[in-house]
Amino acid sequence: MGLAFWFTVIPLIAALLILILPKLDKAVYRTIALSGGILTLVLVLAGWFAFDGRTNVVQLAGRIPWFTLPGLWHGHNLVVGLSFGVDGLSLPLATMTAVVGLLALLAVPKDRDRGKENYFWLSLALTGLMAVFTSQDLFTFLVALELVLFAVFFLVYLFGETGHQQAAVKFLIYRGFSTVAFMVALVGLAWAAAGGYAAGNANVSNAVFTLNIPTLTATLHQAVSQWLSPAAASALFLVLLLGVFIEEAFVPFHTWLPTTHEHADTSTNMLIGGVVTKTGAYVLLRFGVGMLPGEVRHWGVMLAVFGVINILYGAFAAWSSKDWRRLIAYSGISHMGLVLLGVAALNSAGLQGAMFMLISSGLLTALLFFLTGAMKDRTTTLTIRSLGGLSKSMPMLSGFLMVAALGSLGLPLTSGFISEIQAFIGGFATYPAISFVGALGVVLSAVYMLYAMERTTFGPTAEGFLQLADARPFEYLPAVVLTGLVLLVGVYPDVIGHLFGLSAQALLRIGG
Amino acid sequence: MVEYAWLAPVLPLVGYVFLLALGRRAAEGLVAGVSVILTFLSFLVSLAVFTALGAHPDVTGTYTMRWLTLGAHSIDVGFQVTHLNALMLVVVSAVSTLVFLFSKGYMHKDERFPVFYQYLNLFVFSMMALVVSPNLLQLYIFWEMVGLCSYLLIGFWYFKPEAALAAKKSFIVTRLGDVGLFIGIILLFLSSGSFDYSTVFQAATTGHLGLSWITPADLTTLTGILVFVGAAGKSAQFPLHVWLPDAMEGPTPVSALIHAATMVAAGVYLVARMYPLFVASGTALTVVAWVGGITALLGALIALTQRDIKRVIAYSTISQLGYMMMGLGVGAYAYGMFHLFTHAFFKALLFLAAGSVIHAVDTQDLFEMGGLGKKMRITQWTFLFGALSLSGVFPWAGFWSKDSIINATLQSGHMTLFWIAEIAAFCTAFYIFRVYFLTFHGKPRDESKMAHAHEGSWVMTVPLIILAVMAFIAGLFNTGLNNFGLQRYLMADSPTGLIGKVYPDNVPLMIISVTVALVGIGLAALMYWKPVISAEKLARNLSGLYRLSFNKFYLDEIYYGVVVWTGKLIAGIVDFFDRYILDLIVRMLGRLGYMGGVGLKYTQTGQVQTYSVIAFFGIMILLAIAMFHVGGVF
Amino acid sequence: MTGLGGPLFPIPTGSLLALGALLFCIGLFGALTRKNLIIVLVSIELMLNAANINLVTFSRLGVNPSLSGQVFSLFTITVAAAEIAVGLALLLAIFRLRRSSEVQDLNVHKW
Amino acid sequence: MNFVWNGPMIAFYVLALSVLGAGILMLSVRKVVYMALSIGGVFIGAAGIYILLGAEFVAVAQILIYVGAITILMMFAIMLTNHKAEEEPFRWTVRNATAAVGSVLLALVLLAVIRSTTWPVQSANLNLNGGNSNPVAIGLVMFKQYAFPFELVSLVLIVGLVGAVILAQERKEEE
Repeated sequence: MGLAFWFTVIPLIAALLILILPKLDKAVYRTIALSGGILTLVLVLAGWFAFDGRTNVVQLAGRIPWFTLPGLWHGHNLVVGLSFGVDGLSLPLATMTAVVGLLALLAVPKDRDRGKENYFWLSLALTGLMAVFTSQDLFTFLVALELVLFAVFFLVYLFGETGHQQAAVKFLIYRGFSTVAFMVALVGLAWAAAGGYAAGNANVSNAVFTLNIPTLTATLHQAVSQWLSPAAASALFLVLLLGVFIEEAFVPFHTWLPTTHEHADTSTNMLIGGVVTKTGAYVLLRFGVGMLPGEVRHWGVMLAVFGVINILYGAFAAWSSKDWRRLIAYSGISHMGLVLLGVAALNSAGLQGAMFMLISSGLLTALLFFLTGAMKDRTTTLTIRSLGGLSKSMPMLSGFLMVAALGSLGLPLTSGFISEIQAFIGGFATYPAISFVGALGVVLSAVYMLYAMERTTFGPTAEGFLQLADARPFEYLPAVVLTGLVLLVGVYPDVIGHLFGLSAQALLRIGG
Repeated sequence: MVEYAWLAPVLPLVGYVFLLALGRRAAEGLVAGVSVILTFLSFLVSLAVFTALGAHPDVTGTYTMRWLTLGAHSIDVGFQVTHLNALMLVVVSAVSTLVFLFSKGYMHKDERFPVFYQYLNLFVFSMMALVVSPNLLQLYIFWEMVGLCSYLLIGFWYFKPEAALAAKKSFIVTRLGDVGLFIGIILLFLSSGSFDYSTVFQAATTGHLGLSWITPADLTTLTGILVFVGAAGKSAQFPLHVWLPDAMEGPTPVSALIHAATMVAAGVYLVARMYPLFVASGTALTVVAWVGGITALLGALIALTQRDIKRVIAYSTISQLGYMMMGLGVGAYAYGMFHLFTHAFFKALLFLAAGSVIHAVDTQDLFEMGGLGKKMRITQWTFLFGALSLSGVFPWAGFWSKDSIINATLQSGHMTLFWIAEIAAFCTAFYIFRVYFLTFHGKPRDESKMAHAHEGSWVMTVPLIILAVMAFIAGLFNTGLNNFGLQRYLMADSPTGLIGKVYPDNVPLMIISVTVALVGIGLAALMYWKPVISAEKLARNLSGLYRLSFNKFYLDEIYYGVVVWTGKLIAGIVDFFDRYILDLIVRMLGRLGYMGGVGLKYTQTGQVQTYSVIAFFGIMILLAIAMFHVGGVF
Repeated sequence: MTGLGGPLFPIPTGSLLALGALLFCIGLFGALTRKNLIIVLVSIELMLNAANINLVTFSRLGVNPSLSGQVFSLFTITVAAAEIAVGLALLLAIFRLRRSSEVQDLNVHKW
Repeated sequence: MNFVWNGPMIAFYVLALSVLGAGILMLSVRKVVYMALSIGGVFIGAAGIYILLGAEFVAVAQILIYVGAITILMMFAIMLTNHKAEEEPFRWTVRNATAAVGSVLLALVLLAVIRSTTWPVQSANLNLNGGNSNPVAIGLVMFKQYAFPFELVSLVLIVGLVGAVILAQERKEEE
């Protein structure tokens, strides 16, 4: 069985182990969950060595067949199974998931009530997220999405702060809709690849009836031009796009994100901000650009305009945010707008920038949530106005926060910059006027981030904050790891750049 | 030697990493010692590279490695040595070494002394890496990095709210300019296919900068202006100059190094580096000249009335940067850089001397000082050297460089700019000697603070003396004495003469300029040394002008009122929209579902028979449909 | 006329089925409208009887006459007996609890 | 099909009319006791129909179980609960009207379907019982062909019995 199979299975085993074990000390559950996370990370890192970086084909694949539906469609059988594998786009995202997931597990307070449930749902969410990024099969993918949906719902519902129940329900409803949209769109894609209305005709002999994602990608490339009517292709794409917009919290379907972040706890926030909000963009890249590139081109102007709206809307909303978590949520929305712009550009720079932005925004958001969470543990508040002068009592945390904020505003030598410039190069190449407006976001991100920084770490230190302790040893680990990765990607982007480059080229080649 | 030029930036980086490893509790002597030694080594490397180039003008070179692959393009990092770069390396490393030494005394007993040196080392590394960048992307990277260091150092005393605000302001305002640069280099990349200077220039000069939506000529102008917007942000050119005076909240050595000698000169350097692009578009060059001229005058006018010693010098910096830009803009490439070279020394000197004063008296208000000359003899004399150099009095350094620019302005036919430059020169002489007389002569206006004033230790005075010497002799590098060595050196970058013109000395003009400067000095002496003319009365008689100058032409207020307020307004609207309109719609949708549930719940009567009747009737309807639709029954 | 030798079965199939149908409808109407629980139960028995009549009819007059129909009607009777026993037991329990054997009082499912 | 006025035919119509009459009587009387009694008429009439159809065993079982057991059980239940209970007069509420219309419609539909279908005809001499008497034949079928369902039904009866006892018994722990 290929390595990629185990990326998903290991956290699942950890989750099940936690579930079936009787009432034990919290430390036991923590140990199991952390071991699962560490093992996953080790396997993913091993995956980097096993992965042949010269091609973009799916590697490390693992597959278990489940059941067969015979004669489902014009005499073809449908083989349903769980299928995993990684290509140049999946591997870095899986790595980010493993890293952020492990650090989110670490960020769970040791003395948490109902620790068993927390570790269980976190491990399960990790399973789902891993499966989302590594699945090579529509069925697996949809199952994974659902898994993420309810695992994160329970994380927010059970472990959030005041008002978390409503937030969790909001999350569930929004993301539930997006999952439904994905299901419709993906089934539609499989239908289209199988010949659509023209199925059974002699001229669609190269149609395939399968759920396998690479095969679908290869087939749909011809389908659109040969037998799928433009209207049907547009309808499929728009349904998919609707799902992406909700899933990714794009304006105007974004209101679940700030609410969820505001009420969830630190570790859940790390997971949501770091990975869960990247699945939508992944869908857009994998299924939108991969399977319906013509539609991406056709709706490109709309995508780019929405991208810029997101960049600016997110930035302005972040500026007026009164709470750090809302600010981070909106900054994430702003970042994701850049992803949309990069995808809309549909050239190698834009796609590569979008992919970089996924990684960068994931790492930075997780880092920001971790740091603000650590501050909240001490100051008991994250209202920006009531903080101040934290540099004095916690210079290390403030220092990390500074790096994270600077990364988030796209300072060079952090991952934020490299993503931003590639996305903008792509954007300017295709839509110069729209991108010109979007570039305003570069200033705005500095405005809101520095405003929050100035209010939080600079200025006179309030009396109550003078005696607060700086980072504890176990808090250094997440901060150092995430900061290190942010800087690594920023200083030497080719570390993931060559994989993303291959993926972008592959997507574009298919796009023709 | 040229292939070792990378050592120049790397040595401070080593210092940074070393200090980072030492931590926040390291001993001051160790920290400062290591930093000074490494920077001095860096200076020696720079000097070696500089002289090596001087001896063999054709050994300039580019050394790169792949950094990122972007589609078919490979983006590299590395370093490139040209004559311009070598000059900048020498200036940066020289001033850095002296400022590092000075800071040892100035920052003595500061709680975060090692952190200060960390930031400084990082800055020097970034600045040098910026200078030796072989392409626009790397330049932009370090362009932002120096901005970051500036931000960190302005906000070094983060517990002062003004410092925090000033740091934020500096970052955001320069970032505003950086967006222009950002877009500019992206457009250049897209149109020429590379970030490399040589490729870009090749395309620009041959009219091959091509994008589908714009003509090559317009694109050249557009990118030129965009790049200049970035340069204007960094070099505090009107209208993006507002951050620099506020930046004086940082420690004075920072003002000397970053906000006088090096970083703010990066904008000028950028324009010089991109000169072929500007030359290819006459419009962009004209914009540079005019913005430079306006800035030179504006800075000088505001400096006339400021009370804070550092702010006067800051506005002076703005004004002098304007001169440099104007020089570049009128085509005098070599003179602009020449002024950058001399300015780095005399402005660093003025700041350090001011720092020495502030260190001694613990105030920055000119009208609390006075009579310090007796107590701080070295500071007084070095400040005087700096002031004379700034005023452009023969034969101090500033005279040669500033006069070259004014001469070039005149000879290239920019009459208006020439008059602006002369008026600004008069103001310059006046305001700097106003500072000099108020500080060092007359009677102390605040006895308590002046009583304990004394000269700093050798680490503070030695840099002052060295800089004073440089402020005196730096101008001689480009005179008839060495056959105009500097301009020949700089022009060697482009043997075809593409990068600007040089003009022969113009002795009558020199005499006029010196006269203007001396009149300014004389007026200052009459008002503040031997008070023949009452400054207060003059201010009252010209109260409108006075207030305009004192309030910096109300530019801060205009900015606040227009830019910041608009931004906040939009942010508020977005917030309102988000909270009360969008979320309201979402909540209304939720409420709609809830209402539907509440309404439908009344169908749950609990009466089983009712349910049955409904179900039965439904079956009947289905039956009817089946019968009439399928048929065959009747 | 049918190829069968001898006289035909004297009662027409249609009439028997019509009887079953009418009985069923009466039972249905009763089950839907009566208030007393016992009567509702009784009406249900009526419907079962209607079904039984059909079963026995087809046992004798179906395409393939056999005893299966009668056996099935016996099963139905048995199940009906069990049903009425449980139903009446429930009725008693409910009556003890609510002092009523009216259907409209059994509305615990009301909103 | 021609109506032939022979003995079984007359008997059938008498029985059918009495069954329907008893059914309608059940719906029209108001005292619950009378209703229970009138249902007895329906059961007996049905038993007569079974005899006419040659299903003597079923007819006997019908009389034993329905008339003998179920009707009496109902009488008991009525006595144990509210034996004076009276049904309210029928009112044309929406529900009742719907039920009435639906029932009549259903009857019409069923009758129309029955009328429009061609039913198979069988000989009067057909003997289902294979030479045995009807109870013997049923017994044979029941214990050979339907042995398993028969056992299951007995299980249902047992469960029903036990269930009924448990449900009906008064429990002390509940108030």
